[in-house]
Amino acid sequence: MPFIPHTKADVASMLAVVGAADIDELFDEIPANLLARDSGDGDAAGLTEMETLRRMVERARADETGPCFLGAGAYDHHIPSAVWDIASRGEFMTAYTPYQAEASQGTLQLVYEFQTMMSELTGMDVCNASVYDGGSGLAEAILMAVRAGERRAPGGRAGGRRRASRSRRVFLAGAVNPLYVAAARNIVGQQGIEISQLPHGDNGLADPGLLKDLAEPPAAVVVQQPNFFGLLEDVDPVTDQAHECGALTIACVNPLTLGLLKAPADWGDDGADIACGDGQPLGIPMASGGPSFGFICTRQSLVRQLPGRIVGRTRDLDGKPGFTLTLQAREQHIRRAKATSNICTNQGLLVTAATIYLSLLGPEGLRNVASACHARTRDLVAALDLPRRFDSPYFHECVLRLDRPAQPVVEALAAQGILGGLALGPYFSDLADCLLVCATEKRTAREIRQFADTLRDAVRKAA
Amino acid sequence: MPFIPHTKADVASMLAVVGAADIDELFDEIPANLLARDSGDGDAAGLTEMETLRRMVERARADETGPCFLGAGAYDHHIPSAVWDIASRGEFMTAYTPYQAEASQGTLQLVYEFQTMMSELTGMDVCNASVYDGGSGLAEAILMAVRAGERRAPGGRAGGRRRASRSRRVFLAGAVNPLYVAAARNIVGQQGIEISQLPHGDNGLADPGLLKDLAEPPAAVVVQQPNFFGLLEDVDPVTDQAHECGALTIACVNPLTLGLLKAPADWGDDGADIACGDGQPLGIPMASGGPSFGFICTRQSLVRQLPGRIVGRTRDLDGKPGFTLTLQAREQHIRRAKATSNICTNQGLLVTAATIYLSLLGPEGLRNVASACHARTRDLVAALDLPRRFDSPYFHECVLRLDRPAQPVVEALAAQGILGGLALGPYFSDLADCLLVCATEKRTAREIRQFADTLRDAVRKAA
Amino acid sequence: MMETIFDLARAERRASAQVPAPESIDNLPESALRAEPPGLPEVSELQAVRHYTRLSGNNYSIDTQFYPLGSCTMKYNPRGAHRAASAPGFLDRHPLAPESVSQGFLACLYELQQILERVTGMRTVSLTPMAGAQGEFAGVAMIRSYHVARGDTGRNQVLVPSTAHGTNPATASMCGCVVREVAVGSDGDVDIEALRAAVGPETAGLMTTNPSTCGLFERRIEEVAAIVHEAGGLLYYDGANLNAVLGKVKPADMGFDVLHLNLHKTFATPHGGGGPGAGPVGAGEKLAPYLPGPIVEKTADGYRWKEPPETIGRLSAFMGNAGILLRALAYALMLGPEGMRRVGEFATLNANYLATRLQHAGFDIAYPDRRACHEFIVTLARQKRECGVTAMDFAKRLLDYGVHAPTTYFPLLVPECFLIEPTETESKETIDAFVEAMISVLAEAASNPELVRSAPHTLPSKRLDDVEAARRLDLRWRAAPASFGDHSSTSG
Amino acid sequence: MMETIFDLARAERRASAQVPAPESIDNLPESALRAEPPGLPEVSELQAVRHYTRLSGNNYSIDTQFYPLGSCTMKYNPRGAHRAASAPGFLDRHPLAPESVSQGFLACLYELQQILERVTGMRTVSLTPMAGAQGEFAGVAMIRSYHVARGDTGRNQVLVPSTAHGTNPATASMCGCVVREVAVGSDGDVDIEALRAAVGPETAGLMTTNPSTCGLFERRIEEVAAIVHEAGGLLYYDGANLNAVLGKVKPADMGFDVLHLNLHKTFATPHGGGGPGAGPVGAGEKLAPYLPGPIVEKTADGYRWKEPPETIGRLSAFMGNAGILLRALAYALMLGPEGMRRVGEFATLNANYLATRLQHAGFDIAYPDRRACHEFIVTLARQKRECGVTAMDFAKRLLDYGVHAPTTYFPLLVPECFLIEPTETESKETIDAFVEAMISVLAEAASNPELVRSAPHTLPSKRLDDVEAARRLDLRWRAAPASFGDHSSTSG
Ligand SMILES: Cc1ncc(COP(=O)(O)O)c(C=O)c1O
Ligand SMILES: Cc1ncc(COP(=O)(O)O)c(C=O)c1O
Repeated sequence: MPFIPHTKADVASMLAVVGAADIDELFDEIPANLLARDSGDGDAAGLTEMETLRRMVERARADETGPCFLGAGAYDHHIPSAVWDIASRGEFMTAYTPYQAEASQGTLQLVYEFQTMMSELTGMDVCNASVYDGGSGLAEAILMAVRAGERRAPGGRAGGRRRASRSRRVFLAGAVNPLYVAAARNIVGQQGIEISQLPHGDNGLADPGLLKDLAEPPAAVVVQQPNFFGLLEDVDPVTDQAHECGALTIACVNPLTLGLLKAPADWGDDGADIACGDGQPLGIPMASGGPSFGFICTRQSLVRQLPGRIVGRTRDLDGKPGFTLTLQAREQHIRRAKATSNICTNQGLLVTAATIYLSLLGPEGLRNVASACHARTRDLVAALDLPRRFDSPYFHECVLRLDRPAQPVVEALAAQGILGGLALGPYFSDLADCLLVCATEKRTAREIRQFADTLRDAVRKAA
Repeated sequence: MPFIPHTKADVASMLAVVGAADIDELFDEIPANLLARDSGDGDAAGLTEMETLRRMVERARADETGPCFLGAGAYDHHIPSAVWDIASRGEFMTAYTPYQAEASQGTLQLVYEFQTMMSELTGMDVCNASVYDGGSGLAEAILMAVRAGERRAPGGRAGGRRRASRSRRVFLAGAVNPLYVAAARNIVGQQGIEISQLPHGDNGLADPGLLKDLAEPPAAVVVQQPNFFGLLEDVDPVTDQAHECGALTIACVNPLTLGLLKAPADWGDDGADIACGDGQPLGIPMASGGPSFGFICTRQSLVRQLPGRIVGRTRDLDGKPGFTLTLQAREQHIRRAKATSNICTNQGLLVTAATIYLSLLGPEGLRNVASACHARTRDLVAALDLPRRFDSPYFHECVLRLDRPAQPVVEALAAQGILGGLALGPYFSDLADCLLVCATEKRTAREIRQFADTLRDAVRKAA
Repeated sequence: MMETIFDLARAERRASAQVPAPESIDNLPESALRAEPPGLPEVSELQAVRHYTRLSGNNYSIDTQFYPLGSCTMKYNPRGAHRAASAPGFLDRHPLAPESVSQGFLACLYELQQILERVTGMRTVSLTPMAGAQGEFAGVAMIRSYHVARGDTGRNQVLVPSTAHGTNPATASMCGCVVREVAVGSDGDVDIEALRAAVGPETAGLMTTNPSTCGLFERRIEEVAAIVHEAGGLLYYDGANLNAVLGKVKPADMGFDVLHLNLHKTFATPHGGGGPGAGPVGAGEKLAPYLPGPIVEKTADGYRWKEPPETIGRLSAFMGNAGILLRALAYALMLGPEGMRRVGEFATLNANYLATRLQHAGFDIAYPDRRACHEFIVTLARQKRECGVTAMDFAKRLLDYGVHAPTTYFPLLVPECFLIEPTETESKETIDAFVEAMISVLAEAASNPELVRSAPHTLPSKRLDDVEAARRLDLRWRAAPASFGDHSSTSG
Repeated sequence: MMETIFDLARAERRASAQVPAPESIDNLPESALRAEPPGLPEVSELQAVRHYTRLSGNNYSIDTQFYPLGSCTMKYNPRGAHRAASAPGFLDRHPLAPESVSQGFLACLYELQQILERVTGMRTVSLTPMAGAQGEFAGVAMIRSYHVARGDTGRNQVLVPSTAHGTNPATASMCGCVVREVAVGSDGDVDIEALRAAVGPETAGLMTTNPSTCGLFERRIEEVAAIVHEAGGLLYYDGANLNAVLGKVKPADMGFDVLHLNLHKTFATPHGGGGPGAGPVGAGEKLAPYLPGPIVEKTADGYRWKEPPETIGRLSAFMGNAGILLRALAYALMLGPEGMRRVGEFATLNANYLATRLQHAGFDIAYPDRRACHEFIVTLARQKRECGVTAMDFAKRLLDYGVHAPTTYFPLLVPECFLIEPTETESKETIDAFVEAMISVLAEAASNPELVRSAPHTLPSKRLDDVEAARRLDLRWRAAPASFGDHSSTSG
């Protein structure tokens, strides 16, 4: 009985206290026919830890590859060793949600520090304690924006500034990660909210002009920076134009790049209204896409629309500062059917890791990691020597054009142990010959050469 | 300046307090000519953690091999994950020796528990808090025995039992790990203590009869169980015979096998006097041979000869129990030139791991792991289908005879990724065609087959 | 409160080993760059390590305390499962890596799907939802899609028992449905008449746990299922309480059409101070085509991703909390079928033993005539009346005894309640020690209620003021805090 | 005291996931087997995890507290170095694996040898000694072998300054030598006349640190070396204090013939609550042939093990504390030559700043006219006289302030002494906080000496009775403890 500490003597004395003859008797309220249909798996005992590890580690080993030039929402960054040494301490890892504040000051203070760091990165007033991931996070941001619009007096001003939209439609300006968009659509669609795409320009960027001619003002405009093609959007006019038509601006951002890039709160004249994204680049292993965490930051005026947990500083009976969950009246366990979201369990442990990561990196570290990612990607683009699909400035991802469909090339590279980027065909039918590549600060000159050589070979062989 | 937290402002204000113009001034007592000859390495900055890991992990990866059938003092056992998750907690890992008992109850209580567990395994009264390893541990055990002999009245009885020897010679009965013996010889030789080998019998075992005819009684007789050839010594007559001639018996044991094998305290009529060995099998990675730990257990009557730290239970001012280092008058920091040993830093963290390991395994776990090692080795011997060099019962190592020198075969196996055992030629000139193989509980049927197949191929190719 | 990391920071300080050399960004447009660096803390590596190590000490956790938090199944989280999921081949795997280099990972997911299908009796399991609430969302969305696909478009009511967990109604709303509560009878089971009255042509389905949030097995579950089914609705099983009957009863056999499991509860994955979790959804024949993707299938050429034919689509960017799924698989392998049955049995034994002992000690059990499943409710309404000590006071005082408090004020139905779930991994001695603590606090409530009302007394903070927190929102650190005076003097 | 693991145990309890199925041992001789299973604790996995996790909380450590333990160099232990050494290829490497499959490991050792040779100025470094004391043993054995090889067989005296660390004389004895102490002058430097008087034809060599155990740089080290050398002896450098001059002064330049380094001090490898350490030995031209093996050499065919020609032989079964050596290499790489120099500089700055501040606060510095190197001595003799508070009392009271105490009563020369070593990785704020604590205790010693004498007050134990411990030896747990009454009632 793995993990069960009961001795025979324990069982006997406990049953005696309960007044039951055996454990089966404790199940006597369950209709017999339900119990009778037992699992049919017989009595096979479990594996030992050694056997379990053998089976799983063997499988894991089979999946090890060479250098990773794939990005598209998950990035292979260096993670300082201290991050997980500390995040996986039992006290952080095996605690529940901090319902008993006095016995959870470790987690609560850490989340408060996290909220501060994310507020600093995005320039926003507040941040929540995480949502699931970048995709569901975009959905929650859109729901927030729609709720905010519904609550504002029609004809009033968004954030107290201008005419507000009560629309149940949002627009995507330019290339937003299609994986995020799909998740968001599947989620907000259940409430009849529509997400529409505005085409990107030939330069791969959003065209703010398109926002001018919208028949009906949307609840929000979503813009991603850097966008899905790795390009730097001209965020200021997009933000301003969205505001102009009464929409909120939702900034979908990679938090690591904010070491270098303009904070969403500084976009355009008034700043974006909501910033969301995925925290994976901040000290979280790629781990097949999860667990990582989504974050949502916003203005003070929208805080009551923010989904998820929020930690606040308060005082204790002695007047000393301490931390507690706050604004819980937004949440499902209090507000039930009227809650801002159904989210309960979030991605707390990943927030723990990200907070330690950001502490270790500091402003200079984050900036330099971001600049190194950019530099390595420039090296990569130079080494691969393929035409760029869009000629706008890129950050640490770039769309390159092959002379053939990209998907088989990606497969051929994988067979050589190289994750050579994302073939864009499945997401953009007009980009079937395009490869989205990425290089983080971890990629070495040798790896980049190896990729270039292998790609040349693969292309030559196929020719 | 990695790991140095000083800002420029800090440096300036600190120098002002000290009254120095710059840091160099703080070195003004050092003769200039010593300082001038600086390192000449220039000012090269350090690598980042990422770069350091890249360099070292790449090298580590180059050394990864397939299954390990090597033993000879280091064994590839399963280590429960909890062991190092807990042992590497900062509170255990980054503490110093527990000089301030009240601020070190974690380490002290753990060592007390360790002493208890080792006493239980060996049946002895006391255990120390570790020495360096099995080799230097054997040396310390021999030094102990010689000191004990010198202190006993000539003609008195060892351990209060019989005529004692004041000899500065010890005998090895049978096959004792030659690596341990070399280390012990190099250490005790500095004090003019001689270690002599008694030949093993044709069955690979110690011959107690040889102890009868010794011209001069030795200070101690060393016997290893299982012996270096993996064979089970008939320890009872050896122990009795050693005692008969006034020598102490030093039992060199693998603590993991004591889950199943007779405790040294129960050897012969009176039991061994000292039990020593290496703790690596108890939850310590092989890690190229270190760090692991040596242990020494003994009778209460010899406790003042025991080298190294010892933890005792005592009381605090309130009368509550607590733990502290005790019997420090044996140690170098008090006794200086007259200390029982010069050991200061020991192998504490490995003791931490071993204690957690033994707690998780318990008596049944240890027994079953030991029996699984034996069973896998039997499977291995059957699969390899080579003649055994000695026909005595073996435990989890076995000497097999090839039809050619073993060293090149070992090399050929390594080239195929298999650590196929130890070629005995370098240690025993008459065993140049012999291979000492080992299988722990970790080895699978498939790995054993793989070894057998590869060995057959290697032998066929060479033929 | 300890100093924050920001209080430790000084301009120019660096954990230099983590800071790579800067590289040129000359070719990036000025307008895209930030003018000021973000105000992240500037600390040394030792400061960060020491700060967060010490901070961790201000948490209660399974690894350090008994944590009988009802509905949360705070059982031992095996370290071996953590290690299995941390194998480099898993940790470093990119979510979009081609299937050809992902066979090991896919094999694990496939194996977990099968295990969960077997233990729930469901036809197909999709692993992707990232927590219980997302599993619920998937399930309700599937139910809606099913009705709509049949042209049955008027069904937008979701029934939930009045004792339901908050996520159930919140989920229904998120799916655009209307929530209708169904009363629970005095015996703790759903009021069958109320249910009959509630169902109708607008009924999309019923969401419920079994055992319920009262820790009771819904005895007439088959009847409940029949009523809903007859009305054209479907049954959603909230698997948060599955630990009670794991390996003993299959939700499919009870009549459920779709369910989620909280792997971070029943399958012992660590809850991480808030998350992550994983909430796989399983569905029977009717709803399987609607499951969220991707699902792993086994083919002659190996494992492959596939999307169910009528899928509601993906709910996350990739495929869910993969790392949590791997931990759950490791746990399931270590249990085996026999171990799984033992989980339910011993969780139930511990709960009934603890309930009986507390009852003997004078506590009021909310449903004294019922068997406790893996959890049960104590109501402290009498103590509140007699001593003026609330469940909250009682909970805070328990913290002083070195145990985490049970869940308080949930379910709302029972006044001043404790929902207590010991789990199967706790020993009799630990449970006995908890009983002693409860008895002590009970005595204190009578003899010295103020001591209880002002608890806790031994923790890093005294009782924290939630009202103040909501009234004067302070959601981030600022260099010169206006509200609480000098920051630096408040450390400790 | 917390309950011991044995108190938690119950017969038959198992951490079953760690217990493989039993296998037949029928063919083993009955006489070799034990009759009774060993009395190891029988606990569940959760019990073990919780017990040792909680036990860890009863330690002070670098990761949780300032730890200015003189002579021990308790600096930050980089987690990256720990990770580097934990790469599977290193952790799983068998010590006897052939060189052909060990090139990565050998490359690391070779690189470390070179770094240590460069930083010490020694010709050759052998990495194998497992701690400082074993390095000393190797060094003295080498000196002896050198003399003997030259037919100079009468040299068996080892000189040590009276302030020497205990391992120095103990090592000399272990090597069969006679120890002769040399007086230290009132300025803290070795008394040159006493040294001249001590050397002679029996002098094997002199062992000393520089900076000395008083935290002072031996200013006439070159003269000391000349005197010993002229008398035919050799000079041993105890590198325990190298942190003070790392990257600034090379021991070889001072005239030393052989040395050890404490990698667990200067090279920041964790001390593990007692160990492990690593004490590589380096030797100049004369002694290099005698170094203990194995050493790594680089050849055209790759890296190889070799034994020095006149080696004193191996001192451990394999090749030393490999894992510690790898951590030290990682640390050295992260420092680089520049970082190494900074270590000495900032360790010295911190020590001088702290010494000055304590002096200003009214403490007596043992050598007020000397520069502190990386550590310095405070003597509390005056406080003892005036308030009846000893250095031990003072140390215990400091623990209540959340800092580890400095080294007490070492070196023995200075009465009631604190040897204080802040290290370079601690911030000015931490040092300032320590000064505040020292000032507070000083005030308490005057106003309320009993408070100090009965300290500590806030730790898991009150002052522990060492005399009792030695008088009534209790070195292992027993089921029915005779001496301390009921075990089970003493938990907490
Ligand atoms: C009964 C019940 N249902 C649903 C949930 C929601 O699950 P999650 O927190 O994983 O989203 C919980 C979690 O506490 C629960 O207890
Ligand atoms: C000055 C000095 N020399 C030698 C040693 C012995 O080193 P180790 O403990 O590594 O054996 C120490 C350790 O404390 C020391 O401080």
